[in-house]
Amino acid sequence: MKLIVAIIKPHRADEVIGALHALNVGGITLTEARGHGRQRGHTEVYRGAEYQVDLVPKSRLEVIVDDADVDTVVDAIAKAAKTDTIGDGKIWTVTLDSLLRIRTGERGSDAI
Amino acid sequence: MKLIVAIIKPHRADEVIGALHALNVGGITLTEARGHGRQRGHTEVYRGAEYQVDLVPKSRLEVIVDDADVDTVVDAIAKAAKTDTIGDGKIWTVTLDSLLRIRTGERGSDAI
Amino acid sequence: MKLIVAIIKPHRADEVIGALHALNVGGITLTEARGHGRQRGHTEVYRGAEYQVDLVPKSRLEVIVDDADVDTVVDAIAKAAKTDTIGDGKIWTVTLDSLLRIRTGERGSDAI
Amino acid sequence: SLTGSTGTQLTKDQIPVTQVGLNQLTSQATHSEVSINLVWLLMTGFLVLFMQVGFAFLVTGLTRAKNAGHMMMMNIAAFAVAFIAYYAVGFAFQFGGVGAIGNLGGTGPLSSAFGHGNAGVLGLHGFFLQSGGAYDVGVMAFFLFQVVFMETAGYIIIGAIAERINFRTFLIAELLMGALIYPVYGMWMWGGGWLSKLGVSHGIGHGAVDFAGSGVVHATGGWTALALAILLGPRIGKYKKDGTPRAFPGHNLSYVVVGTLILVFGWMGFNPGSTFGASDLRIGIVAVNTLLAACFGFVFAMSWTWSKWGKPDISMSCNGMLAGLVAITAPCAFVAPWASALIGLIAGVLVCYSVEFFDRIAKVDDPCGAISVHGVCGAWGLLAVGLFADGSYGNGWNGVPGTVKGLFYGSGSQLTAQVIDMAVGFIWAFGITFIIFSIVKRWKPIRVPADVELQGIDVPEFGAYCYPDFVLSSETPGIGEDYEPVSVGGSSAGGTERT
Amino acid sequence: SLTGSTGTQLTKDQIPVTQVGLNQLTSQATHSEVSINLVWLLMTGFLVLFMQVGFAFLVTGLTRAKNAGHMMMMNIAAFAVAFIAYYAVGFAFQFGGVGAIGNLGGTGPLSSAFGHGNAGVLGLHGFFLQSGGAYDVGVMAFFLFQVVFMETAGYIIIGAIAERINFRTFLIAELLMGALIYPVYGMWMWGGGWLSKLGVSHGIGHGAVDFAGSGVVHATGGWTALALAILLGPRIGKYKKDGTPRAFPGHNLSYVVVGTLILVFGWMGFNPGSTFGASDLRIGIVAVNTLLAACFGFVFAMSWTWSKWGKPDISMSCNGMLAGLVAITAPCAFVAPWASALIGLIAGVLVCYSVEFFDRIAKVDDPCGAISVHGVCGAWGLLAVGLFADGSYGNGWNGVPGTVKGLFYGSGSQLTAQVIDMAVGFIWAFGITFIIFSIVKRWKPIRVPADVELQGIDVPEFGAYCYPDFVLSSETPGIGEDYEPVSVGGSSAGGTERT
Amino acid sequence: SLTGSTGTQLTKDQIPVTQVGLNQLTSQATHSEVSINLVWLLMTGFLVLFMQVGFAFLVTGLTRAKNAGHMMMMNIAAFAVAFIAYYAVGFAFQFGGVGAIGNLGGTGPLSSAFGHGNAGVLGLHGFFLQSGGAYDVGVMAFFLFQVVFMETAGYIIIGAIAERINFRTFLIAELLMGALIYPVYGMWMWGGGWLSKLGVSHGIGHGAVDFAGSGVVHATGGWTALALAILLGPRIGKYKKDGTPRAFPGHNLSYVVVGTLILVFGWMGFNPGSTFGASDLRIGIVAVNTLLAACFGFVFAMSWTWSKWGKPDISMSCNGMLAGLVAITAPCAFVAPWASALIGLIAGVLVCYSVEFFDRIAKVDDPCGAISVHGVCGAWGLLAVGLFADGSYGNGWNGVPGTVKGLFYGSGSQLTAQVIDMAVGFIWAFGITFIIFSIVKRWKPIRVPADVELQGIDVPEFGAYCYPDFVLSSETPGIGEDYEPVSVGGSSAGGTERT
Ligand SMILES: Nc1ncnc2c1ncn2[C@@H]1O[C@H](COP(=O)(O)OP(=O)(O)O)[C@@H](O)[C@H]1O
Ligand SMILES: Nc1ncnc2c1ncn2[C@@H]1O[C@H](COP(=O)(O)OP(=O)(O)O)[C@@H](O)[C@H]1O
Ligand SMILES: Nc1ncnc2c1ncn2[C@@H]1O[C@H](COP(=O)(O)OP(=O)(O)O)[C@@H](O)[C@H]1O
Repeated sequence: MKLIVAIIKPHRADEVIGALHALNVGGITLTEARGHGRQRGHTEVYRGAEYQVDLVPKSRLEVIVDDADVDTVVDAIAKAAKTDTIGDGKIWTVTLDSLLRIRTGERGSDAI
Repeated sequence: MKLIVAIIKPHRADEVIGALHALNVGGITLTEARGHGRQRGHTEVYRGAEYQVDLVPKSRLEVIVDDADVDTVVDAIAKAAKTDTIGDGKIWTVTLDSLLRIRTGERGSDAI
Repeated sequence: MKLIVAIIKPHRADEVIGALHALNVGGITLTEARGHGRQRGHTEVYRGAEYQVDLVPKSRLEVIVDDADVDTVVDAIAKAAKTDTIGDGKIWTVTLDSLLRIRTGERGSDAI
Repeated sequence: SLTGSTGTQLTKDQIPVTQVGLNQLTSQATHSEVSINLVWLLMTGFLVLFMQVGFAFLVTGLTRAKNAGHMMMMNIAAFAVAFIAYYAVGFAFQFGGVGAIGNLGGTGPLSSAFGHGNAGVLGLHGFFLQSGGAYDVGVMAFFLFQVVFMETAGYIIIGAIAERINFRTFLIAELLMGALIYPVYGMWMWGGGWLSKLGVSHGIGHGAVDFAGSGVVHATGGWTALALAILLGPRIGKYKKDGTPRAFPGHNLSYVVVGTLILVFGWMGFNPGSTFGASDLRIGIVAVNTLLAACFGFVFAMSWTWSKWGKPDISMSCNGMLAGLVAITAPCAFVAPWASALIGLIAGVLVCYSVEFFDRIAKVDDPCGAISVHGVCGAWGLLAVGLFADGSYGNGWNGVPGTVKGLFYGSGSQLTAQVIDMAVGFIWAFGITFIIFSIVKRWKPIRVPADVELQGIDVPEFGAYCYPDFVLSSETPGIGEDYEPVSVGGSSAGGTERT
Repeated sequence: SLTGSTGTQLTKDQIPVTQVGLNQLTSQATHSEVSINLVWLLMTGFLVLFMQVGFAFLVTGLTRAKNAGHMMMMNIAAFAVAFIAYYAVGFAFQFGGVGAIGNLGGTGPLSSAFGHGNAGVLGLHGFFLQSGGAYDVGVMAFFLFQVVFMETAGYIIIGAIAERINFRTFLIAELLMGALIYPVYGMWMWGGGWLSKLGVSHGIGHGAVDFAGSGVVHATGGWTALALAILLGPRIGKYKKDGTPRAFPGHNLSYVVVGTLILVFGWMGFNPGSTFGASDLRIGIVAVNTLLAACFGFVFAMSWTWSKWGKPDISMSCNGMLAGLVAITAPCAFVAPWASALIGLIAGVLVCYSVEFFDRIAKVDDPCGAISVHGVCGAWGLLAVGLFADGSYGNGWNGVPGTVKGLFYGSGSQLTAQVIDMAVGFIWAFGITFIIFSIVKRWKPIRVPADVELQGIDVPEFGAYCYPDFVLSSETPGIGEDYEPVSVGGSSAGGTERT
Repeated sequence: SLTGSTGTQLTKDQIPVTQVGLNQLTSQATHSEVSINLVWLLMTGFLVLFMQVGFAFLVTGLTRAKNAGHMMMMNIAAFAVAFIAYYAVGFAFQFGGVGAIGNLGGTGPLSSAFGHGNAGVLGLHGFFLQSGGAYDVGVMAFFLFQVVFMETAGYIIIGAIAERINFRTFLIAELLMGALIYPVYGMWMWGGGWLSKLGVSHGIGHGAVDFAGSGVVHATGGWTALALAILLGPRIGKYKKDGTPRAFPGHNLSYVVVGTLILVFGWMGFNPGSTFGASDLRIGIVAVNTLLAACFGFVFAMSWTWSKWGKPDISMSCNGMLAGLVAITAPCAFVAPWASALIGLIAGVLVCYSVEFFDRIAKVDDPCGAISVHGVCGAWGLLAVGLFADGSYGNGWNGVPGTVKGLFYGSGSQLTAQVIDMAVGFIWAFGITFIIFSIVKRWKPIRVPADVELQGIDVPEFGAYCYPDFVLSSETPGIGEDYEPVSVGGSSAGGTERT
């Protein structure tokens, strides 16, 4: 089992989640985040004092999938999240040691 | 060392954290999230236009424990979070490569 | 590739992110969290009823780095986040299986 | 003349020194006096209308964010629904037989009531502002002023039934408040009913005296809220297994403070407006007395919470200010400034202990302290008239010659009248609400289902989050204190006390 | 006497029973009457000024958090910019030739207009409140009252152009509203212009009758908003590929409800104030009629959405209340309470169907329903005068003898005048705006760029987040419903419909 | 007559054409005039009371969410604490010897002051509204009007001491404002004191002229705030190591805009109310002048920030509007509309440069710009009287015959009086505050501890989060710009500049 974590632009969340529905994934967990990549933010002025706005809002998606589906899901997310502009985001995967579905007590792949 | 991540219903957070206190875990980190599992959301109507409410609020707990305690803690969380209704959530674990406590500089298991 | 996760005090976020800029890391993702360590919270009184305030606001930073840079970055974060008071936080690392930069499709270390 | 306005033709030309001339001048002077009173009555009425914004902010700020939409919808629906009920029947029941209103140029039409002379029980003119010639300038202005007082009683109950009542039951409660609960007791006190006539009929002081409505508006709202809160039961999780209350912090303290300050502003219409006209120069004293009681109530509650719990409690201090306002409402025209300060201070004391009483002992879950602020301190306001009225005002009140005097100024009987008023007000408001809603409760559930209450009522009942764009934090900061720490290895003792 | 005030010396001493004595008493009585009217005119004017707070809360609550700063800045900039435009030229165009205003002690100076007697087109006195002796007490008070009415028309358009117009274009729109769009039509209706003179010139009823501005203020604002909304086009993502509208829930329903309640309070200045004085005792009836229409409009919209969509929709119910207020604004002084209730109810019906019409059929994206609430229901308000005016008020209105009567009271011609007024109002407001901004559109973009709109307009246009300390949640809860589920393994069918 | 109101019996019957008849008519006319003035005085007083809601929204919106509870509690505590101090001693000090107030039917009792005739220093009647027969209708209404002016000065300081003062010190500051700082200077200006008598005693124009309080209220508040801000020192992190200021964006711009608009509404009571009655028809001009200055101040600040920093700054534009309001407060009754526009514009200029001055050069950390808006522009308001007063008003002001004229209308000496007033006002307000709080500072800390300031003051000082249900984002978006980027591998150069 793998945990896919995707950092995407907030206004692309609709499309990415739609794409994941199309793939009938087990579930989705979304957390609000802020971030920046190589390209640092810009400067704004508030009452005459300058301040750097580096961290821009991002959506952080977590999807647990079977090892077999990792690539399909990752590609689908990337395709839906792409806007060809700076800050489109990153997707990484981590191997899970165990998974438990609380309601039924199922474990491992059945719990996805 | 293992990182336990639990996605639970917000109104169960009280009980789950209480259960973790009972086990005297090293610490708890809680993040607000939204998510849905197999069972997709429902439709609401706003000024005549329908919209899908799929992502419902969830609490996302992270607890770092020694390998030995993983199962006890996971079971305790599951027991406290269970409401036998859809959306009770999921718990997964990931192996940590390193851990550092900032204040004291302790590393590894001592830093839990 | 490693994912560094750091839980730090919110008012230290400025310094920690500054330190990471100084190291020219690939990017930073920050999520708002609440947590407590060994030292449990304190009791407050609201309209005569006591309640425990255990979970205090924390900043949760995620930084993906090459294996070679892990220690430098972890130490830099710890140094910037340290206030020698309770709740300074923890830093842990996890190995990533894959990494993809959405905009360019780069994978692995190039995608950092 | 200007399009759109046909103001009476101003006497530009010379008026001859004749009886005809003098009559013209006299009628113009009287017309001016009625205009001044009308301006004062309507402007103060508008200020009371504006209090709904204060209540909306206050009660929504004192409850949790997941129910903010439900709280706000209740506040605006209360205004509309109770207004229509009062327009249809409530006003007629309350003022159907009140007769001419001096300051408003003698509105004759409201002149038929059930029950003879001094024991009027129910008005019978003015249904739908039509019957009995109610379509008249003076009556309309008077209706405007009285409807916003009734609305205030309607808003008060929202604080105590919050976060668990379902919308359908709430609408029934507001309809009853506008049509029955408020107007009937209101008739007995202000519509020429038997309570106000106690002085004339049984020689008990000036009869029940309530200048601006500590009893008629606030105690009525408070006791109705008490009945509903008891029938509804506490919110899920309010009381731990050992019976001690758990804190549910309000989601927006800036709403609470701003709501309180808006209510102070609105109260400047509530009390000074009750002279029905600016020709009664007492309005200055009434306004100052009102603010004095508010400030002393606030300062007591702030200091008391500061000393007792170590830190001044913002929401309790605001409740202290409101308690002072509620308590001074009945005596405001009859007492001196120093007495107003004292009345406000005592109200501050009462509200602090009353909130603790209902929370810990009576175990009635009142999220915003409405029962303590409006019920308990409303009753205290009535008592205060019977104690502190210093005889400087109220000549011929309720048809009884002489000014209104309290116990400290030599009139024990006035206190008796006030006590009777308090008792009757409680029995009526609490009783009728308890009876009606016990029946309703058997017929249909009056609470939202448990899962709806836990999840937040906004989406299930109205299909919309109140704050869709903000990330809300899960459960209240209070953490499951019910568990005794035991070392790792033993089987966990997680309680699953909550359904 | 007290420093800082030189009130006229009160006649302390005895006045002899002579013509001189009587003249002194007469002048003092007249002075008092002008004072009362001035107090009423200014106080109600201040209430209308306060409506900007209600509009600010309402429209900001109905739009998304990422644009809250932009919405709020538009509301306060509208006030300042339109005020200056109206002070410079607008007031002169509208009231340059209105002549003496009876209730305000006959302000003579505003006495020159373009176009002869009954076909006045444009006022020519009072530029910068200087020309033609406009620096006069009565004119100033009159200006204060009229400028806040114009401001209301300026606020109305913000609801329909929200979340996509750029600030520069918005400022142009407000300047035009204050200098041209509102004053010209306003002159025809209230400045002694040809529309109000239709009765005198062509014997069509009392000419166009609009007591407080359903047409002059609200319909003008609504139709201007319609033209701008069409030229702007819908927000990104508002219409799915299949043309059905997507919901963009407002970010703060407590703002929406509080904004609505503040507007109800402000409306108590809007309608009752339009008598220009308290000497006209009709103000009581006007106030009650206004609240009746508001409550019935709310109750209809609440019930209709409850039955049609299963749950009462909070924002639509608020729109119902506002629709009732807008509709009753023109007829409020001429109709009975029961008629006001009916007018409000019908307004509730109209607003519900109109929002659906513009959303689904006309596909004009109106985030706050401004076009439906103010345009459609403003027009309905004008019509209502021609139907329900019961002849109990308005003697000699617009220079035509006899009181104002509608169709149900035997005067078909009044309805004709109202229909003409509706048509002219639409053609003028919609037409001139559409023409001007079609030109502006060709010259410079009137919308913010796509990426700015997606990211939120606050930072790009004003350099500051509205809520920097709150974590905002990404896209609206509505999830990409355009995708049909297909089992895992097949290539994904992710749509990239959005640029 | 109606229960609850004993309005004077209206002269229904015929009045004979005799001296007795005429006397009755005269007394009724006088009574009506006093009623009208009382209505105007109280209603405008209530509007000024309502300004506390505007200040609460404004300053809380301009500071960070973690301190929102502290800001709101300071606003409501200021109201209660300063009120009690003023009720006890402040009112007596300020108006103890002011004598009869013409418009309010000659309130005789306030008639004893320390210091002879033209050099009164301190009033000595009216302590606790009891001594010297202060328990009188006119005095009470007058107290109501004056206490809300004092409160305004109390609110002003909150903006400059925000986010670092501890609650105990704050309460001391408010007590002093209500009991000493405001009343003493207020006595010199409005209580018949020596500053207002400069014209009579030393022939300097009409003595110090301040119609509604640019100096008495705003400059006093501003300079007190300056003294406190200096003693408190800047917030942690406000100034980088190189001394340049860091931006701490306000947490809620919608509060800032709504607060400003509420203050505009409240100001309609502040300036027009200062005639103490509607019998003085100048109130129309005062109201229009006030709005003109507000709009021009806003437009300047918006355009200036737009051109200088590339984007119109919402909070500075609001400060521009408030600057205009503060500046026009002193001259509003004495100047023409065009002059008001100019005064407002110049205030806009002053506030923009003053905020930069205090931020960058004087390095006084003023989170909401209170010192610039109220201190600097309050002083400018005083000056403006000495420049633009056009002699159309103010006959016999401060006992000096002839109307008030400024430099541009041929009276240099009035300007001298204004300059003296400015200087004395600064020395008094700044001086006494600085001295007292330097002592307090030595005795007890006046700031919250560093960790409390970093964590947010709400929980440590009041035990409750202001927004417990909302997830707040950590540190301000401004990221640690102090670090020079160096390539990976070198040891990090993280600064630990912050304690
Ligand atoms: N090395 C990294 N570690 C953690 N988060 C990162 C990293 N690089 C990027 N991110 C996250 O991804 C988001 C977008 O990445 P970014 O590098 O700006 O995209 P790109 O540069 O490819 O356009 C950032 O806002 C940040 O939240
Ligand atoms: N495959 C998954 N990947 C990520 N998160 C998931 C996944 N499945 C479930 N979740 C999270 O767990 C929560 C509850 O899961 P759900 O499947 O609805 O429980 P159940 O179906 O067992 O009742 C979801 O809201 C989501 O946040
Ligand atoms: N075992 C753990 N699992 C998850 N999060 C933890 C753990 N221990 C600490 N944390 C996080 O780190 C933060 C600070 O840790 P804490 O132990 O209080 O620091 P210290 O005790 O070293 O001063 C906590 O608020 C919590 O968010």
